[in-house]
Amino acid sequence: MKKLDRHQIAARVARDIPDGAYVNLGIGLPTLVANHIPKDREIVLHSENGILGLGPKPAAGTEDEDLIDAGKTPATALPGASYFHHADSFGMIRGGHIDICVLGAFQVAANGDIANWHTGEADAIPAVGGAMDLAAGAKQVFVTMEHLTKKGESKIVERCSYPLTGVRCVTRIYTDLAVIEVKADGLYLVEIVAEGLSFDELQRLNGVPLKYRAAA
Amino acid sequence: MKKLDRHQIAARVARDIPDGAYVNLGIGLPTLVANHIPKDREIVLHSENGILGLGPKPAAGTEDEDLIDAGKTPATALPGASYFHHADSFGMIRGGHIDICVLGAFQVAANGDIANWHTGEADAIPAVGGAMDLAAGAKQVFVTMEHLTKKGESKIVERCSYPLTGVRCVTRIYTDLAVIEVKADGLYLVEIVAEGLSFDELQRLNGVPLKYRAAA
Amino acid sequence: MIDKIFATPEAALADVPDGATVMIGGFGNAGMPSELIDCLIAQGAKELTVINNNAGNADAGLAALIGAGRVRKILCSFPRQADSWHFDKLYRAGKLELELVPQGTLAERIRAAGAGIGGFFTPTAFGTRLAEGKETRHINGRDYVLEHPIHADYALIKADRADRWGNLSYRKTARNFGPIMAAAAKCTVAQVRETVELGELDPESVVTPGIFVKRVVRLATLRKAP
Amino acid sequence: MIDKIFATPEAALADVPDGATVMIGGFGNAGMPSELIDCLIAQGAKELTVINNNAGNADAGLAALIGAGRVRKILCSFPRQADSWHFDKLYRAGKLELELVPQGTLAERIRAAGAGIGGFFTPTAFGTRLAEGKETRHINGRDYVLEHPIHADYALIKADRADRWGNLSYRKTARNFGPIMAAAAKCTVAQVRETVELGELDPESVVTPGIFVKRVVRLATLRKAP
Repeated sequence: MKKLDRHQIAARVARDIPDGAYVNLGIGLPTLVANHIPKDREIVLHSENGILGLGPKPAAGTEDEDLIDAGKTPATALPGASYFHHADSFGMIRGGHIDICVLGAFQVAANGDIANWHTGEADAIPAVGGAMDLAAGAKQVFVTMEHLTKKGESKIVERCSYPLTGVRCVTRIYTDLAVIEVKADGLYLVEIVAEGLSFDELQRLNGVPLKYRAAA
Repeated sequence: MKKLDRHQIAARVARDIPDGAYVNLGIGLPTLVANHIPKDREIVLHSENGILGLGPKPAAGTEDEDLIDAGKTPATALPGASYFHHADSFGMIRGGHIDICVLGAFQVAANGDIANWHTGEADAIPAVGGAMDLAAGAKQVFVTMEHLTKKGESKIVERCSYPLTGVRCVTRIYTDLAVIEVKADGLYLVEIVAEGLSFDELQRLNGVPLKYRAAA
Repeated sequence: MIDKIFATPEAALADVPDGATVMIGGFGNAGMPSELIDCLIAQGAKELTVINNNAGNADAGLAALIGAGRVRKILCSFPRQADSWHFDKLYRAGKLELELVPQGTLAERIRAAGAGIGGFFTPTAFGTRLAEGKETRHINGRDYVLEHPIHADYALIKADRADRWGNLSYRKTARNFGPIMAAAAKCTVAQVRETVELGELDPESVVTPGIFVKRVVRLATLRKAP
Repeated sequence: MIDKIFATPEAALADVPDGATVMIGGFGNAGMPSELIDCLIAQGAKELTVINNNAGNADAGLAALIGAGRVRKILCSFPRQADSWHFDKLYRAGKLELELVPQGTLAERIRAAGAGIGGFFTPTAFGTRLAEGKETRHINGRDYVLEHPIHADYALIKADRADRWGNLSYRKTARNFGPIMAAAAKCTVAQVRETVELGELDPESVVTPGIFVKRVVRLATLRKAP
């Protein structure tokens, strides 16, 4: 079987973002989604540090220390962009105005719980940033992650063992093996994305039972 | 005895507003206070419909329908003014940033309760506007009113009989007879302003006992 | 491509159903979307719940909507005006329900809806008739009243300039309730003096980011409407 | 006459006492008032409680304040950074208390302080470790956590332009926590790139009205400071 690489996962997520959507991309793999938005779609990117209408990375030498994204790296603003303060920015998130946020995760549970901020290790310095706000506030929460840990255990689980970021909030999971939809009655397979992977094998690797999704 | 007229009451209030104060003036008599601010003091007027730095009335023919005060009459903006939306404007009030608001009143109680929004009549259409926010939020609440009702009853009372606007919030009362300070232990006379009025006579007219204020 | 500028006001208001909750911007006439309200009257939706600071003045705008008998309930801070005769008559006849809310509490409840806050403690109105029956709490030496958000199906607001993303700028004190109502409604329709190309509004001065606005109608279009 | 522009940063920070609660603007380095922080280090106040989104980067600004041992407690959303070694060391040694707050809750708690809100219900963090021990409530089908305001004695923020009334404009994403911290502190000190005459800032574009600002220091003045 041939798993998707990070860029392929990002491209697969991008396919599902409709024209005109307001989207917040988390740090890491989610950020790559911006590179794969189809040219005929206009997507407005939100960054929680106070900008709507985030553009591509600036050319070398044109960075502005006052214009950064949530990952604290240099950014640009598109025509149509706007700036606002942190309370307004998180009001936008919490108030359900962001159509989709894309987050990385350590684990996702069958009920949509997500764990992505803390490994649970006693001596780890905790840091949460805006992850809990995005998990609780966005209309849809897409998770991107590798399907299995390095030890081969499923990151999709019956119940998260890591500390939670949010409860019952994940709507879709994009992994290097499959796209899975989280519904009230369980996990539905949307698509197997790893080449040569059968449903039975995916079912065996996945932590919890998967259902076939009825055709839309 | 010679009572103060409305303009004289307004002028007496203006004397007590220090240089640099942020002030909200209610509708009616309180609005007149702006005309009496000493020229050597710079006072910033707030209007709860979203402006800080309110200027004098516009000259006839220069009115702008988008620039009005809380009384819905044409206004102007001084250099240094700023506009903001209603939630920010009332955040400014509620958050204790307004140094002084000046309100009219039906009654003020000895403990600082104020009644100024409702006569209590059953068929009256109630309307409160920003009075309760100003009463609860301003650092100091100055009340201007005639000392007595048309029937000669004191508007300064032991306990308000009209529905309350705010509790224990009035700090000073400016009437046509006297200036009175409201403290935790009662009412203190600051000054008799009606010519020829003795303390004993004022005490007789006033609804509740007055104390002499100790020299500052 | 995102283009929120509607060719006709009729299209922008066509789907307002009977029984809808509608926020209407403005403080008195400043920021009142009068032309959009006229379109709503022509559109015919009835049994509306309206949120505005006032209850209409004279015979235009919100007063006309009330006068036409389209409003079932109004939430406002100051209905009583010298020229609020349409409201006065229906209210006295018991045909119009009133929820009186202190102005700052009204603004904060609208803001809370847009910002995803489930409730908040405010000192305003504590100890008064308008807090009767409401939960109160003593926090850090002060008394507060618990208030809840006001959500709406539609917000009709008036702004100054807009671009096709729905970004809005306002003029002076006409800003008032516009920005918070825009965020509190499922579908915000803004009437604007003019529309400009994307990028013409200074991103530092956009007051309502386009994410809060679904439909934009130019005043010139409105004035041509029936 | 109102003139909030201070001739020297030393004067603007002279009265910060030991044990003060100090908000410091900025998200990473954008909007971080680094030069003001350097002055605060020189001023010597210690046992400070600091509110910032982070816990300092590398060896400058907030990191230097922490490294100098002046901070007793920090409230932030994201202390852990590749270069947060000053925080990491003191935190691990048990010499620095940490209150971890989700970023949006941090912003809203600061906003609540400035706006006179006694507490609010937020959906953020419900069901997580960061809501443990906190009051929760089910409102209209959703679960919320009760959070309280964060007030401060001082706010040190960075803006772009100011006038003598203390009106402020910001630059791009350096705006971040500036406007809400300005309103939440008893004494807000703003370092600005330049000061302009009263009336030069467009009243539509003033982001922080002067009422929230007590002291303004020009960057040029700061750079001349020891």
